[in-house]
Amino acid sequence: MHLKPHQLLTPEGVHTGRAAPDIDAVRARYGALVEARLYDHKASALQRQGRLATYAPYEGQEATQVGAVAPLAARDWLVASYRDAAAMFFHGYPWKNLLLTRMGDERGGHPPEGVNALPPSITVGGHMIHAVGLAWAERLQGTDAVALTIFGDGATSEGDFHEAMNFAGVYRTPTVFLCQNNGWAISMPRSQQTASETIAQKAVAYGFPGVAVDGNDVLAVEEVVAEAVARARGGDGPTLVEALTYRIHGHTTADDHRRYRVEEEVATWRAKDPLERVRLWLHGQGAWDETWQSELEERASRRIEAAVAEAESLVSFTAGEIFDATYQELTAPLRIQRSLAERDSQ
Amino acid sequence: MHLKPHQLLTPEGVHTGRAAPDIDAVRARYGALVEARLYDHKASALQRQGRLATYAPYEGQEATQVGAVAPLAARDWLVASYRDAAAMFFHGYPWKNLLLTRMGDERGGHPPEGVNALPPSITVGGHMIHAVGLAWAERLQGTDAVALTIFGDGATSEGDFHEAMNFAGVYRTPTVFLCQNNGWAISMPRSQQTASETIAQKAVAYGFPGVAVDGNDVLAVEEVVAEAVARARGGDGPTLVEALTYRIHGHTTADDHRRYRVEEEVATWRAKDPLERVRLWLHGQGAWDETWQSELEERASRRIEAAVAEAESLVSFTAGEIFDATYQELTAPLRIQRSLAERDSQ
Amino acid sequence: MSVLTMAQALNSALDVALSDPRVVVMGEDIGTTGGVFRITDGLAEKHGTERVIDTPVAESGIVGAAFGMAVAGMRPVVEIQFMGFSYPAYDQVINHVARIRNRSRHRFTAPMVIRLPYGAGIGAAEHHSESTEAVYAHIPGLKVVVASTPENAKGLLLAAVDDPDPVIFMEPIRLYRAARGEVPGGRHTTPIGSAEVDRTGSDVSLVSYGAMMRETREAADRLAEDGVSAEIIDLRTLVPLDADTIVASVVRTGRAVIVHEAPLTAGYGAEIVALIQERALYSLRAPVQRVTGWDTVVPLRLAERHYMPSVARIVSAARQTLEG
Amino acid sequence: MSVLTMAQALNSALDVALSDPRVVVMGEDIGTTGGVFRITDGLAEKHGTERVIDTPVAESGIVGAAFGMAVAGMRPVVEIQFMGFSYPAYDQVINHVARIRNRSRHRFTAPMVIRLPYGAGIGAAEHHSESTEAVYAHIPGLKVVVASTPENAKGLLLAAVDDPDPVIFMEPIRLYRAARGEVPGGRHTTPIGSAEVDRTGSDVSLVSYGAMMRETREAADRLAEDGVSAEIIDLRTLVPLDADTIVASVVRTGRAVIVHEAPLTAGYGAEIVALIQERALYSLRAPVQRVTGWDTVVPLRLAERHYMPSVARIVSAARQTLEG
Ligand SMILES: Cc1ncc(C[n+]2csc(CCOP(=O)(O)OP(=O)(O)O)c2C)c(N)n1
Ligand SMILES: Cc1ncc(C[n+]2csc(CCOP(=O)(O)OP(=O)(O)O)c2C)c(N)n1
Ligand SMILES: [Mg+2]
Ligand SMILES: [Mg+2]
Repeated sequence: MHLKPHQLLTPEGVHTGRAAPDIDAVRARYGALVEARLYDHKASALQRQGRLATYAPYEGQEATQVGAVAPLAARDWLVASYRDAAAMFFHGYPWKNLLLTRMGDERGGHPPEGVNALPPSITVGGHMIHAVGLAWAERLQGTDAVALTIFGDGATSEGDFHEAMNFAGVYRTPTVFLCQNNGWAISMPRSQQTASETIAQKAVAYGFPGVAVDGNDVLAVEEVVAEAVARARGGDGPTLVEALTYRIHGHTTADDHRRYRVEEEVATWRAKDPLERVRLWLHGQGAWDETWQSELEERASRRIEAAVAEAESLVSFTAGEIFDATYQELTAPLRIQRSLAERDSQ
Repeated sequence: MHLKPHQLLTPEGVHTGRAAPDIDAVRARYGALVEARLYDHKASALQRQGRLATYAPYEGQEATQVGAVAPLAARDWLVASYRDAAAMFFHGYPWKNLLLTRMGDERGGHPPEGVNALPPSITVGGHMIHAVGLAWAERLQGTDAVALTIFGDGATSEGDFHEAMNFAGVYRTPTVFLCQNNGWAISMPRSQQTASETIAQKAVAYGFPGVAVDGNDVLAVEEVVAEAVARARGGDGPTLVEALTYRIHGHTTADDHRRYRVEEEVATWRAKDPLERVRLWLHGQGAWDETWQSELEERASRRIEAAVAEAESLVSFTAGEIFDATYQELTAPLRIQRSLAERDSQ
Repeated sequence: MSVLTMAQALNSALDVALSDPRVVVMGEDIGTTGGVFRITDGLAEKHGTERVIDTPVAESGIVGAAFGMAVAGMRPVVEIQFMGFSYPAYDQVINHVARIRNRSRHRFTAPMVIRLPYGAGIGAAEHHSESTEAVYAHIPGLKVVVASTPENAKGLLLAAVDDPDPVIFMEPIRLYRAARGEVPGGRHTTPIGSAEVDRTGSDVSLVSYGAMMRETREAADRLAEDGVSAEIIDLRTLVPLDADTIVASVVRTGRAVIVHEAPLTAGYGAEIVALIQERALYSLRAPVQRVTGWDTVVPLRLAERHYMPSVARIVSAARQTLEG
Repeated sequence: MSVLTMAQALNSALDVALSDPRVVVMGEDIGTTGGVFRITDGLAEKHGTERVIDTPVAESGIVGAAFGMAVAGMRPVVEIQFMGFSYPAYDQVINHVARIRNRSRHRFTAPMVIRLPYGAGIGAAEHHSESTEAVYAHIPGLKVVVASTPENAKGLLLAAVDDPDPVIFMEPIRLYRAARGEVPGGRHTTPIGSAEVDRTGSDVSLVSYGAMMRETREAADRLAEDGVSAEIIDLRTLVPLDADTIVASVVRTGRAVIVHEAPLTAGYGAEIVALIQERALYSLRAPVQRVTGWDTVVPLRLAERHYMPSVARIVSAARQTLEG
């Protein structure tokens, strides 16, 4: 069973789709890709300086993340995980919050009101079913909001993936499952994670469509996810999308990926860079030049630096505050513990 | 995706397979079916008399259970659940033990040495992965034993089903997964348990074959499982078999199935009775008559009654004995508790 | 007021709860058949199968989906058929349900109720007799509530549905039909976090909850026959624990017996003993006794009686505190 | 004897264990990379990937498959990457691993080890700092062991592999590299079920285990500076608990402080308090103190220090018992 991944833009920047893409739209996506990459590099750098605890770099996967959330409306839910900072940012979750979590500050988990994205999931597998519940609730409440969940190839091995897919199939919830297949789950290659030839074909087990897409092609990802979102919004139920992409760096800043994979593999995928093909296409259309590139980078950089500054300027909280979000109100036992903790921290 | 269930014997007793079946072999299967049904009726009757706690009747599913274990060698493992007494018996697990468990006596869980069948699983879903581990261990230990696990349609919704299937696919363990799809999981019809058209197609998600079989056709079940066992034994990995059958009575003796399904549905399935078609075929071959039927019933009855008598003659155990199989040896805290319990029970 | 069994009281609570459109009730076999214990009888007919939802056999999926619903503004009430089947959902409960408020610093919350029929004494099959409240009580972010009468079953369940935080709601299977009593109609609530002095007494404090309240009361009766005045405290809520009520009682009586059917080691009784000795050591005139299930798997029907804390064991533990 | 870190000692234990052909080691990323903490470094090369097995990301599957292997005569040693990821396997552990011996009255058994790196103090991400030993200690059929030194890490792990029953084996992440010490070569075992008097003293008994042994020893040092003689007991095994060693100590000192980093409520400390007051109430000269993590989710890096029991808190609790 082989599903050929959908592609619109070759690594060489050749557009193979039927209709010519809208240049302004592509420029907007390109801007997002540039900002995504800058953030990723910045975060890795901050980690090396000890200013973040650990960081899970996503370089190489920007097209999947930018393309995935482009079709979402603000009212739609995003339920993603630790490697999906770019997707979360472009769904409205501020860089500042993403940085705070990585700094080890729970306040990062509190995005502004109106941002419908859960804090990034740290456990693998557990969050997909949340997107089923969210989407289901939206339908019960009479809205047309959908939920998109992003997860890795490794996450598909967890039992919770299966239960989420099955519930979505049975109740036809407006949920889009996006598997960001980056080839590896820490040191485990995709080929050993499961014996199915593709992840997309797993949808067969749940009675709804599964599609594969070139995850380094932002236009293709956007198109495929947009269709899935439209199906969900239209009451036609869930879709599984497998985006084939690659993690260029280690699993996290604490991981040495040379222990388990060869440099050639990384090089192959560098050649399929998700930014470069868009740049080439825009260049071919006369819609890219170095000045614009610099402008993009400067603007993104300013936003990111501002977020870093804001995150780092937050004053650390007191011992007592670690109690305050355990329940809506402090319980009697916690009131006692809180005052002891405050006393001890003097 | 529709997989037509394999069938060799129509409900009318017409053999549709290529080669004519061996009459003696069919007679042996018929004898087993008769004994299986007698046990089922006996157990239900015992429960009504308060001599068993509860019981999960399998009438209608005898062909699946008898056919499933027929291809197994004694060294092969069987990992089945609460409704699979017939399968377990024909793999060597004594009626006495099955009765004891139903009477509420843990000693039922201790079959004789040499019987490679785990005590029936009471939780739904958790036991399938055990058959993966058992089969895997046999291979690591250099034997050619395989493991067969039997589970219901409802069990396929549990995350553990997915993890078991995935492990079996990845490690190509010699495991045969037999889904005994009896149409219902307590009050939940198969159609609402999952949105996939068949259970068999779920194997697509794991990279190994899935096949569907008429679960009321003992010859077809045996043939399909025998092929799966041969594949497993030969190193070609796991198979998922979906046996389409029906539970004629309630979920357990405590369940009133008229609350959730109509009598016509039951009647349709009664017409596809797994015993009758074999009897008809044998009759057509001049290999069945009423005398033989009576002989079969008497022999089976004697065995079952002897098992009942044996089980009921076991003396109840003391308070102290409830401690003795918690660990291989009593731990210090349990030694104290044991003596207190013995004292209290005086 | 009408006289109801605990099962009926719970049914009435769910019926009242469902008048709030945010409430959904979900679980295995709870719709068409009204649940294995018929607690949800008639609710699907009345409130519709969109809101009284039969689910696939997948506990983690049920809890995880309910979690998502709760985050989106609903108030799901989940039924797990038996407490012993709640473990597949443990990860969802611990790592998500209990934590989303803290993880998001109040931005997202999971106000939901997980109903767990629990307890032994009915000769059930393996896994059907669990009482593992301790493994939930230890987890920050959860509240743990145990009903013991038809009246508080209704009152606590409605309070749990109203609670802004997730509540593990334990229902004693043994009392579903055995316990009968007056239950207020309509929206009756019992505050979470407060223990009840079920009976006042001066010689010894008997502390229990849930199904074991029955044996505890019987033990108090027997003690009374011999002139021993036992005070009974029904915890009703395990987390947050109403320590003041327990401590006040023990300070007066100087003696205490904790009764639960869960295994002894690291059971919730240990927490109560620890609390008493922390806050009332100098009032104690004898060691606090724990009368609990043993550190074994709950036996099947034949030997179950050897496991369950008996009235005799409670009485003799109380006597020991009086001699000690 | 050589001086090893705890990580190296564990690696050595696994290497020795693998000389038994029944032993397999399995878990996520343990093969090629030697595990996220490198505890299994080099073992796949040496013993082969058939026996040092990289698995898919599926904790329930890992434990369930290992269970089947154990029943078939193997001795699996499972690594779960962090204790906080063990919950998806909770059902397998509780309902199968812990129970098969009782269910089958000794006919089938699951001699296996589940290694759980645990504990806070390294500024890790959410779920990476758990210390939920209590939710395992409460389950009959399991043994629960916690290493605290390189020497006992090796000794207890080899004893756990030899044990005929399933063992939850907790490894303090914080000490993997921080703890160094002499470790015997070859097959060195430390008996399961026996606590160690880590230091003798006469004024107060400090009872702890695992990672918190470090703070506990520091606290004893500080107390010594002020002339207070603290005895230290390292439990090493939580189940079965070596009650005699604890009780004997408290009978002598009359005072005790229990230290663990898990949350207070229904933590394992409560069990120890309950036990002490049951068996040594009349020797107690002050309430036993519990110095534990709070009843909150373990904070992330920024506020983690507010959560962890500090040397100062232990010292002050000990002083309280001396004043009390
Ligand atoms: C339940 C659980 N098990 C294990 C882990 C440890 N872990 C973190 S990421 C990871 C690999 C996940 O791989 P994949 O799903 O492909 O996502 P990727 O990291 O490649 O983006 C593992 C095993 C975890 N976080 N949660
Ligand atoms: C983990 C778990 N959840 C729920 C149950 C309660 N329960 C017992 S049987 C059953 C239905 C199972 O249906 P199926 O797998 O189709 O098997 P069948 O009873 O039809 O043979 C349920 C929900 C259980 N035993 N274990
Ligand atoms: Mg991956
Ligand atoms: Mg079924």
